Amino acid sequence: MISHLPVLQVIVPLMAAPICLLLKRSQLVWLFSLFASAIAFIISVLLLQQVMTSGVISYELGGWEAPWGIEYRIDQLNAFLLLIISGVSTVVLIAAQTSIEKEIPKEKHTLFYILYLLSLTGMLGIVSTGDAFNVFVFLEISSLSAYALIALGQDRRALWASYQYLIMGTIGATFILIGIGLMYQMTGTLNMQDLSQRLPDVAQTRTVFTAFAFVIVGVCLKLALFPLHLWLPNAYTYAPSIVTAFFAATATKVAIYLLIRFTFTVFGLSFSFTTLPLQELFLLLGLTGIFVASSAAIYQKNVKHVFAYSSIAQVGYIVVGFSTSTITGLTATLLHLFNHALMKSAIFLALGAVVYRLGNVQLSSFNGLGRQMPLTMAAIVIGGLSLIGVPLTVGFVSKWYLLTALLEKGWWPVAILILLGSLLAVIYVWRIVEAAYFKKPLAGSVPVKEAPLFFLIPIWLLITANIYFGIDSRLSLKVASAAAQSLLGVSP
Amino acid sequence: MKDLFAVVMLLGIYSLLSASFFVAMDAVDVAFTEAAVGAGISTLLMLVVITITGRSEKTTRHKPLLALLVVVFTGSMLIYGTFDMPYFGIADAPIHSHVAPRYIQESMKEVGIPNIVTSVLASYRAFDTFGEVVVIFTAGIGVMALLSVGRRPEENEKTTAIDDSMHEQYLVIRIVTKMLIPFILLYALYVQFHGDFGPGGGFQAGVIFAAAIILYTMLFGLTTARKVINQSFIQFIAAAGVLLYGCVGIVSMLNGANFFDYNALASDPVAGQHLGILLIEWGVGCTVASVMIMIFFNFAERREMQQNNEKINNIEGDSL
Amino acid sequence: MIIGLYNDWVVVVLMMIGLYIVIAHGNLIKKIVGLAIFQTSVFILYISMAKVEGGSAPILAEGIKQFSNPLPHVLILTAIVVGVATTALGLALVIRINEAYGSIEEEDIQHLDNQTQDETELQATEGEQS
Amino acid sequence: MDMILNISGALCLLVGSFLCISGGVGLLRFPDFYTRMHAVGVTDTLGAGMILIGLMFYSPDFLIFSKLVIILLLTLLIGPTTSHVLAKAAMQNNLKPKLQQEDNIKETSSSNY
Amino acid sequence: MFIAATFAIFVAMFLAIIRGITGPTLYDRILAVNMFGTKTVLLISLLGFVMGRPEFLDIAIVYALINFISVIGVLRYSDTNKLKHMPSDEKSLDKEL
Repeated sequence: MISHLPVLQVIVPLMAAPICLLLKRSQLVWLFSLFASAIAFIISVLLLQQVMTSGVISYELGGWEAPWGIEYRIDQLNAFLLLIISGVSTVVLIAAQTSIEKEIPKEKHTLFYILYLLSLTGMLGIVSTGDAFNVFVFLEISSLSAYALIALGQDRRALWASYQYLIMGTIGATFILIGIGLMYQMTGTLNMQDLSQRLPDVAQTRTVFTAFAFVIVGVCLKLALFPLHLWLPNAYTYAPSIVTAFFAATATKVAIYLLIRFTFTVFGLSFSFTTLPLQELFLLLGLTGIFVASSAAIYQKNVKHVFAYSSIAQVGYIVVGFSTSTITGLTATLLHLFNHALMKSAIFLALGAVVYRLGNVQLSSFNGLGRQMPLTMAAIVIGGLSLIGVPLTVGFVSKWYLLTALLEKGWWPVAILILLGSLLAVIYVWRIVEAAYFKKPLAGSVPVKEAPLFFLIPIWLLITANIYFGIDSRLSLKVASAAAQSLLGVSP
Repeated sequence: MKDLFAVVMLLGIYSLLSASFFVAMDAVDVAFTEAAVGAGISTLLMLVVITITGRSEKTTRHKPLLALLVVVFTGSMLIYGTFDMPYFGIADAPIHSHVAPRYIQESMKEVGIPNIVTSVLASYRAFDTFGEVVVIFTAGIGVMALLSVGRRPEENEKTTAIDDSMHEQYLVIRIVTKMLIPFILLYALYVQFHGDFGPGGGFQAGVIFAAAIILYTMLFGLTTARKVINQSFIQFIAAAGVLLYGCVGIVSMLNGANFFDYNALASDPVAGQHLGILLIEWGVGCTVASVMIMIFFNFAERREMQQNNEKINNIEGDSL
Repeated sequence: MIIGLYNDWVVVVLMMIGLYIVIAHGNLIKKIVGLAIFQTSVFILYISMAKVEGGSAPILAEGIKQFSNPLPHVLILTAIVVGVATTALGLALVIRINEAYGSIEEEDIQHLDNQTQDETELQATEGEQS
Repeated sequence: MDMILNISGALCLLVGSFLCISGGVGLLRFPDFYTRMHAVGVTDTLGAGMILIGLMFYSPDFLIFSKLVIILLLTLLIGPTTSHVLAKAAMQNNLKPKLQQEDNIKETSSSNY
Repeated sequence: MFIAATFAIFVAMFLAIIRGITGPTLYDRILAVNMFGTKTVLLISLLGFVMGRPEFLDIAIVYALINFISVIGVLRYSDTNKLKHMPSDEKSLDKEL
């Protein structure tokens, strides 16, 4: 069975989804999907172990060898992302049953879990496949289920946000499809490994430039990189809390994975960064993204909006790290992927707990919440500190590496800008802290109890992991740097 | 063009035209699908939606300049990209010389069915097709999550009466339809099994099957159609289709080969391939047919609900 | 060159018409129609690259030596399915939006949204003051 | 024998093509919906029939011949039915033929709302 | 001969598209689409013969069926209140009369 792990990773949640439809009882479905997700997580741990010891795993679906059939190709980078996605999904699912009780009508619970599993499948599929067109298919699975999940939010604005996401997402996916088509036309293959070997021969043609541009723009639409981020804040804010926690931690990560995969593996480092001004472009967009989104976050009244904008800013950090294209920079990017997933899922889960008790997450209703829900608020504060990059949290580790990478490159003005960006994060986190701990509860508001246990367990699991990896970052660092080295073609 | 109805009609024409183009370009399977899906199912769905939302469009265009800018930029980028493309139709372009020749030359030996598109679809790239089935399944679940109205309230006597009287006018068409439906169903089965030899296969068959049921629903009313095919039954079939497809892969895995390696399904590789393709085509057909029916039912149900509300409002308004 | 590439250019024009509709029109159904046109045009791009001069449909038969490339056909079969799935989901969203907002024009919806935003903020500030 | 088949096939195709074009012209040139429908309905059925029969003369084997027969039967069944339903629906929704001009304007304007 | 017939069908299709765009009533459009559909069926059958692979008539059968179904769909859904809210039909009809 060990040799089948790469495909089982995707197949387990996939097959669980239709089975859920047959089970029908929502309690049972919850347990079952939790089970499936946990198995996926275990598989991803095994895969990571296997990859770290024995190198790249290739799995030929249908027994057809690579350029003719579809290949699953797991290297350090994939395995790392698979771990993040399935891990977050499992932890978040623990809280799902309690959370959606309040937010989604009873008869739709089963459908919710099915869509959740399908979305998980889509993301895992995108990450593990080594075939460019297969990426498109699984991208659509994850996007379609994402649209439906977001539309399940209570507010009617959820519908509108979901529609906007659908339009943007479909344009993005179609752009990727055009890009893949053009690449295929120039090389005659769809397999990524094969593409990377055949593309250099035709790298100087205008068609390949266009293909590259379309793939990158399409991915950036999904990624919510700065000028293309408009769909994200509302989608995250009005979606059910569980969905937000899951997507904020994983969806953009998958898009970043695609960006890395296409620029580094498929088109190759020299093409992406020497022939094209991609480096400067991404640096610029990343930095603008950090400042625009962080400043926007400061003025938000809805706490979910605050953290949604902060997600866009974090994408900015990630892209800046990526644009250095050095080993340290890439390590920082990958570390930040992991760390951001830890913080954002914890924060949004905690917000989910607040929604569970209060029914909304307006900033004004946070007043005095620090005393009423101490554990939940403490989690939000630790998550926020981590977003700022305070030592002893994971945020510090990745920022540290990012700054090192920038200084290595000699880009010290950028490093200063990054530090300034973190100051903005201090402001928006402070506003929440201020409301929660230093303001009196609103007159006439009913005092609330601490969040239920099913929320606290996953939240504090994530927070503990956050602090643990903040103090002892050897493990995550080892994996991230191994992945970065393999991407840049340096033998470890 | 402000009239959405006309827009949808023209979209149908565009779809038919592009399907004819696909035939001219030798893509018979694609033309088959595009005709059934683009001209048939999507046009119908759009029509239903228009009847719910109304058919006029506001004249204002917002941000036309920005749109024009984006479009001109993207378009010129693409035109720029075409300059180095291999010319249309030349036989030594890279796509014709790298991966595809194996499919054309070896598929008869390796898979053993004459329709190369089917053998690539169902065997070489079976996982893509699996993904496609899951996409359709996702869409079905998504539409259900958005539109299903839970327990249907007991049919209001009055509204059903109105509903029935509305169908009386379609006497001729009802008879013709009754004659046609068995033929369509039979034809769907033919397409299902003939996919190995000619254009067709599970997906197309599923769509045709669903089209027959939709035709029935349109003429005899949703309530009647629901009696024939109820919601949980369709859900069961949709899930069963995906599971069947996946199980083929799992069985081949249990037999010691890779996922979707049909060679392991029978002692003779070619026989295994045949068996595998037959089964997965069934899976595709089941899922597609049931999901299409499911989507249409949900749309029609919303429409009916809305109309009933309007009628009740009208009746109340009259009595006041 | 003109003869060799004209079909690509036609496809580009079609695609851009679709994209323009998606961006410029405020009606939600029309946006979806635009998306459908955009996607169908991409399908045409793929299919036209598969054609081989003198080739025939990729179904083996006696006496035929040259076939068009079957792989893009397979890809587009999948893409058509994805397209119809997106259309169906989009239309379902439109129905729900129409029920929730009473309109399917982007402007009206944004207007209504701004109103509710103002209202919630108003409530929030009132609460703070009291 | 081949000769005869070919010639009669070509003849049928020719007649069919002519009918199709004339139907198209009729659709474009006739004054109101009902006359247009007449043009389309009549020529469509006959024209399509002629073209399909013409193709039957050329068909190389029985399978193709029988498929053509099926298509022909379908057109014969479907064409008139749709015409009938279309006309009926138009009539019921108060679309009046252009014959009686004076009454018509009154009636359409009064019955539409 | 096939080429000539194909060409004739193209002409007829073109005329149908013009009618479909200009309208003026709903039913004219439906009629145009219906005619377009039948012409497509013929076109596909002819194309099969033109290209020398007439085995693909299955597609033509599907077209015929789908065409029927969509026309029925259009008619079934055209007699609802919502569609009559569109005044342009009646207006243009008045103009024409």
